[in-house]
Amino acid sequence: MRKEMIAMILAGGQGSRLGVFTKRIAKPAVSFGGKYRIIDFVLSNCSNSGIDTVGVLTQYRPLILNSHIGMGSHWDLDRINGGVYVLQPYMNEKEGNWYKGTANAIQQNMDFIENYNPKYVVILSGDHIYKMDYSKMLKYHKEKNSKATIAVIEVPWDEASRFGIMNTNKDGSIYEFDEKPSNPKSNLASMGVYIFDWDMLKGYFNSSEMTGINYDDFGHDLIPKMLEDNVGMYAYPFKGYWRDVGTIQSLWDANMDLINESDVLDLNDSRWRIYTNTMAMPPQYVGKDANVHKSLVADGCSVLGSVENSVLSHGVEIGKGSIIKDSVIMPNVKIGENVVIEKAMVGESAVIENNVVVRNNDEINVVSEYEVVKPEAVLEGGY
Amino acid sequence: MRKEMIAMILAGGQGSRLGVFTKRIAKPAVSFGGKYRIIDFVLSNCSNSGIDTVGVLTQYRPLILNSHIGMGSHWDLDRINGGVYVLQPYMNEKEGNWYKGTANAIQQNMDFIENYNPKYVVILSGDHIYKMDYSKMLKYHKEKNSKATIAVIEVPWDEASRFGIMNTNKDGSIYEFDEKPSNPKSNLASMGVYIFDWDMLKGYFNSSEMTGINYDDFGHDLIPKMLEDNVGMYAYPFKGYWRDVGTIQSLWDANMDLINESDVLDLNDSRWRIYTNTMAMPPQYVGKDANVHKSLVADGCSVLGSVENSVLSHGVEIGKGSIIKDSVIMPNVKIGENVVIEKAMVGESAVIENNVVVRNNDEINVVSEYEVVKPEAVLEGGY
Amino acid sequence: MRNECMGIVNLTKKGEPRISKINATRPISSTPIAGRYRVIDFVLSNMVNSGIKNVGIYAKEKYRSLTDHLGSGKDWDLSRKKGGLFIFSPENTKYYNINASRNGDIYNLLANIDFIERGDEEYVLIAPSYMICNIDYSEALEYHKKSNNDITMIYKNINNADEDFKGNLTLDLDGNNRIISIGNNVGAFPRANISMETYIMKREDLIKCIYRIVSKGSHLFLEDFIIEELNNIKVGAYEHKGYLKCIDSIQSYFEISNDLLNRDVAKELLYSDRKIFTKEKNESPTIYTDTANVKNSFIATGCVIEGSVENSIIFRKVKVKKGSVIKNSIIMQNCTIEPSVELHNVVFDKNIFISEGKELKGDESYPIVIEKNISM
Amino acid sequence: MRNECMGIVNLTKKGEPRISKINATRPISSTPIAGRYRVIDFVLSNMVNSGIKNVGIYAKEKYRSLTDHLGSGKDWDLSRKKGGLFIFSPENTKYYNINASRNGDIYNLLANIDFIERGDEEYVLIAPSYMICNIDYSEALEYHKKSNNDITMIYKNINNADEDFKGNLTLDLDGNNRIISIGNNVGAFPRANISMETYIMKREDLIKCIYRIVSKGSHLFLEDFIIEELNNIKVGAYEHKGYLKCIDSIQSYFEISNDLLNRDVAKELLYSDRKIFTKEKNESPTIYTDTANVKNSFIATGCVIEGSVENSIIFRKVKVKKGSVIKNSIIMQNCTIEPSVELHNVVFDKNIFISEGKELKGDESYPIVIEKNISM
Repeated sequence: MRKEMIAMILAGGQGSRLGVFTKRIAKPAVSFGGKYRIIDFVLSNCSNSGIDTVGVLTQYRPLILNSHIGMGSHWDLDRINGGVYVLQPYMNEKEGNWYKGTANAIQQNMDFIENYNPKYVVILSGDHIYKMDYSKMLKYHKEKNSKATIAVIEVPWDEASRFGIMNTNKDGSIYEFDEKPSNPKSNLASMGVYIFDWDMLKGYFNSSEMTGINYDDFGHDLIPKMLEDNVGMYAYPFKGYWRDVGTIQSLWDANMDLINESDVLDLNDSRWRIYTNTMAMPPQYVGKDANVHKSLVADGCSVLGSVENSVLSHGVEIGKGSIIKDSVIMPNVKIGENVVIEKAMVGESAVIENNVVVRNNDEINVVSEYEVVKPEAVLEGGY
Repeated sequence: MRKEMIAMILAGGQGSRLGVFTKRIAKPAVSFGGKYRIIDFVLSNCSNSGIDTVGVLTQYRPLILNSHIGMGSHWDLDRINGGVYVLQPYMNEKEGNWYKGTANAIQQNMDFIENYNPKYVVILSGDHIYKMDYSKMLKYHKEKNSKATIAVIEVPWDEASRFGIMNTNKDGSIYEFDEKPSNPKSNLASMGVYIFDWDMLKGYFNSSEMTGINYDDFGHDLIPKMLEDNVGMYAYPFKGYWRDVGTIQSLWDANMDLINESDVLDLNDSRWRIYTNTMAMPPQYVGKDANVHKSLVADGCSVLGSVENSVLSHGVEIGKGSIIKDSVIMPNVKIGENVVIEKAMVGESAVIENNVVVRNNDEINVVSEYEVVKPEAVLEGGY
Repeated sequence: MRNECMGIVNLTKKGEPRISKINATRPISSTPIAGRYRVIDFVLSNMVNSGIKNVGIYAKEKYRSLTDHLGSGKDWDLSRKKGGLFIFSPENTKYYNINASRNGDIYNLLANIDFIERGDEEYVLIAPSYMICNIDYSEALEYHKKSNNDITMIYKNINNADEDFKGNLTLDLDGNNRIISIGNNVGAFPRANISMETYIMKREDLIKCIYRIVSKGSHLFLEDFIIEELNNIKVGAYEHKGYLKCIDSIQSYFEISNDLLNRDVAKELLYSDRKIFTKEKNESPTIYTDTANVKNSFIATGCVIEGSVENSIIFRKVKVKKGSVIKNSIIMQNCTIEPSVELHNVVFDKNIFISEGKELKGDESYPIVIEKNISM
Repeated sequence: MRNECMGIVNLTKKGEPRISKINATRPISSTPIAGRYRVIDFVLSNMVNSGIKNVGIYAKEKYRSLTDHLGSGKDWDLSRKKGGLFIFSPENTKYYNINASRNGDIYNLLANIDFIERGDEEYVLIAPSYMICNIDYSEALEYHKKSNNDITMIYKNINNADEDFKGNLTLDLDGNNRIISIGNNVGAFPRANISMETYIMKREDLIKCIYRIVSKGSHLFLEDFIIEELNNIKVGAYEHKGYLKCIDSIQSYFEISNDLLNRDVAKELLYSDRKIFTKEKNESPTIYTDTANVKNSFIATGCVIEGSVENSIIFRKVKVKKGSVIKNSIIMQNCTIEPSVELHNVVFDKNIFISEGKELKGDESYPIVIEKNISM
């Protein structure tokens, strides 16, 4: 059976700007919001949008991503015809090629897409936090008779020069793509969500194989080429919460948004569940002398100290007398007694021993995954 | 929880000697016995031996292998703690490396193994047909206080020079490994099944990373080194059916064994099931004028002609008046009317149109996967 | 892509038909059919292939064989976080016990109405299990949406009503395919529009219907209600042009097995792109020895055939030994036919052992039926 | 690695205990406990963590809530091709109907004896669901193998038998841990060996036992048979040294909830390497607002805490609004506590809504129990 639309998630990035959290873990598998991993949002979006076939493209430390996604059953993506597949580079008769860019990664997996013979392909990024119904975007794509539709979101004018900006005509058609313009003409930033007519996209890849002209990256190579060719591209305006969490600062911000603006990204909305690979853990325990305020706390935590304005992920332990403030504590971190942690992100399975101080100096402090911080240590440096 | 033993299956081979069947498919995923793929045997052996954690190492056309294995549920390997994972090469912070050999593939996946912290690792090959209880071999390994145990099988003396031969002392300990010896001292051939104490194997890999001396291949590099180091290696004698199906001839032979020696490799033994990823297909239909003798026929076949001494895989159609003899027809092959096929292997989804003749000339004829053979064609060449 | 339509498999029927001994211990819906399927596989697969992802099975009795067969619904791709497969039965019926004589489908639907109320689909399709066909319900749904019907019923126009489908409901249609009246096929005339007992309507309307019928206490069956209301609501009809068989007697069960040996019927029912799913079993390919002689038959996997088989349907793991001859018969799973047995026009249920040299010959219209686990 | 031992969860008990309203609509085995579990999760997880891969649950009644909870067994890693999880009930009891008064565990075991007969494990472990502990049965099995016992029973030596475990069976042991006699704890003495109603024996022996008891018609319960046979067969005892609570009254249910707030008990029961598995639900992390004030409590995920909670257990998706105070209480899934409510020593079942300003205060030994779906 022909699929109407399948999704390809670009999850290949090494995420060097999140370095300390990506030593063992691919960026989309980094912990978020206490019990999720970043990629859960886009996977849940697919599932909730009725897309049942998803390829996840990665070539960097895939182990945790692989075991997190597993058979896809947590996102209801363990389908007989379809499902979710992690697609890594492989060798063919001639040679093996690592992915050279976003578009190249798709090109190398044309076989996978052809298997399902879809009419449309939606290309997604694995490291964005948002809730979006791609079926509505597809409807727009069809209504506009578009060949390539790019989702855009209004960003504050003074930040527009940090984004890829789409300049559009009144009917929504795109006439120009401005990558990080110094003088932006519009504040419509690309969200990295593309719907393509698969036949058209395939055509570009096939011609590339014939001519030897490569389109490695969507933003740098293929989208400009399509604009040049006048294929009919439209911008789909999205309203709502959307964050690229590619940096320490933005990842911290997005975690804090969950506490301070829990209405904008309601994780308990039964109509748009964010699914994840849940762990079998006991309920959280809050001790006799503990204080927990303005915080998000996941299963398996044990809090004997004070926690304020923070996110505690599953399996975190906070010892007696410790104070955690304005911080994101990732899964299975063990924090000893009389520790002070302010404005920090602590990576998975780190151990912070007694009397450590991680002090606020305006910048966000970071502790790497699996790091062991010895007793009495004082950490002041930002990331 | 610590695992006693996990399995690593080497499925990386491009299988160039099976060329025509491995254009789109990795060798271990080649069809066998009507409804199986070669790797089903070793996966089922793992499952039946009580091993619940399996890594499958591959870097060549993994798509069909991946979707065949899926979540492992067909082999009862979809476990909460454990399961089956396809492990491809990936990039770390520094670089990406393709697997340089059997041992190197294991070395590159030390993280995966360490995750389960096993006491023993059994290394298996994805392209052998046999039924073996690895737990018995492990028992032997423990009894002998062995550090590395290699399963061996007696081969006819005149064929011994085609194998890797283990020369052993009376107590079963190995004193020499003879790769394809011209004058074999023993007829105990290595089956490519190794049990290692993981701590010891890890030691070699760690030292390799420190010294820069690489052990790319088990047979060429690591086993000889271990013998030199006197680590205590034993040969485990296996009795029973075992075939390496790495060539067209051996693959055809092993298929024919299913018909002519169905007792030696009973596929219906309820105590040692061979599991596979079954397809939803209707029962086979045998037509009014059909003749089927001495053959194995799978689900979804429709036979209107004559079939003798052949294996028909699932979804095969044989038109009226056609004669199939001494042949292996792989899944979803469509054969027209008045076709004659003798002593051939026809690859998956090939189409053979009316009045084609594939004639017996002593050698095995082959038709590639997805090949379309036009009407009236006469094929006489061997592979 | 919100799902548009939920599915209800309605296993409650006025005077539930009894095939014979083969459903003494199981309902019709879980009767083995066509070599490897159960009757209910057809309606479930039709629903799944039409894009329905949320299916409630309203069973009445002995549904254990059903739950064994269906499991989590995985093999029909109905093991899902949202929606999926649900089996309801009078076991957890709140209202049922109030009046045990209220044993129509309405009370079963009412007892588990929360399933229907909880759904977020706009439409609902209700179908029985014993109308065997391969149909794309999504086309019928499109028709329903365009036609502005309150209810659309699916039917088949036949020209052998004097021989087949006796006792089934018949639809009298006006020129616009609106149903004027609903009758009963007494076998007097060859032409008839046979109701497939398959209804499409708005989910909200079904809920209202159920509450209305129950509060009035007027009917036990949805179909009786519809018959009475034909003048008040717009009930239209959608024609199924493909193959149809109603499994309500041993004769019709035997007939469909014969029909399947017709390649056109088999292709439509079983080899279509709209696959029929069933519980996955892992059997090895079937072995034909040099003495095997099989003609015009369906053979499932896991069998060993050494004898002759003609115009028959052989289920999984059947052994036919040398010199045996099976003609015009249905042999279910796990039977063993010892050497030199002669079987004509028989239906063997599961696990039957018949010893060397025995002979059983039934008539085409009165096949011999042997219940399961018999050794003779 | 053939599996050595099969597991049987025996839910049939002489005079099945009734906690109170909270199991009016569900058996004890599916009673919610410890914030996110059901009672049966403990015995199932113990079996799975001890390497048992083939488990039969012999239920007696109202097992729908059990099947809803357990599903395919996947969340306990018991969804398997070989072995796995099976639930049996009198529904498909051949023998049961012969004499309805034969309602002991023996007849339930007999009715579904094919499960036991089909297994290829050498041993069988039988355990009830309501003895809450975290135990490694594989050690008990090793002990059984070494001891040459025909049957090994697991027990706990306690020194508060005058206060706890009243009505439970007690074991009288000789110097070699062989059971001389089996009595009943009437609460007269503090020291006692409490039977955990957990038996290990050869699978073949259990089968023989069942047939023997039934053919003699002598007993309804396995335990009665064992008591009578103590002189003829060698029945030994294995001591469980860890925590144990028998959930057979609202008091003991309330007590175990208090015990869990003791970190040592919680660590042994819930935070051990031998994890307790339960049905997977996908709730977001719990939100504590700036007015939250939580002390010494277990809180499940999906909650929003704006008020005060002390010495309590709060299940999933509970909302505690501003100014409310919850003390020494158990609040199950999906309850809403509106602002300024005061709750002391209460047990709220699922889906309770309590409106602003209400006050409910029970006594420590007689907590107030409110049944599910109440709004007040």
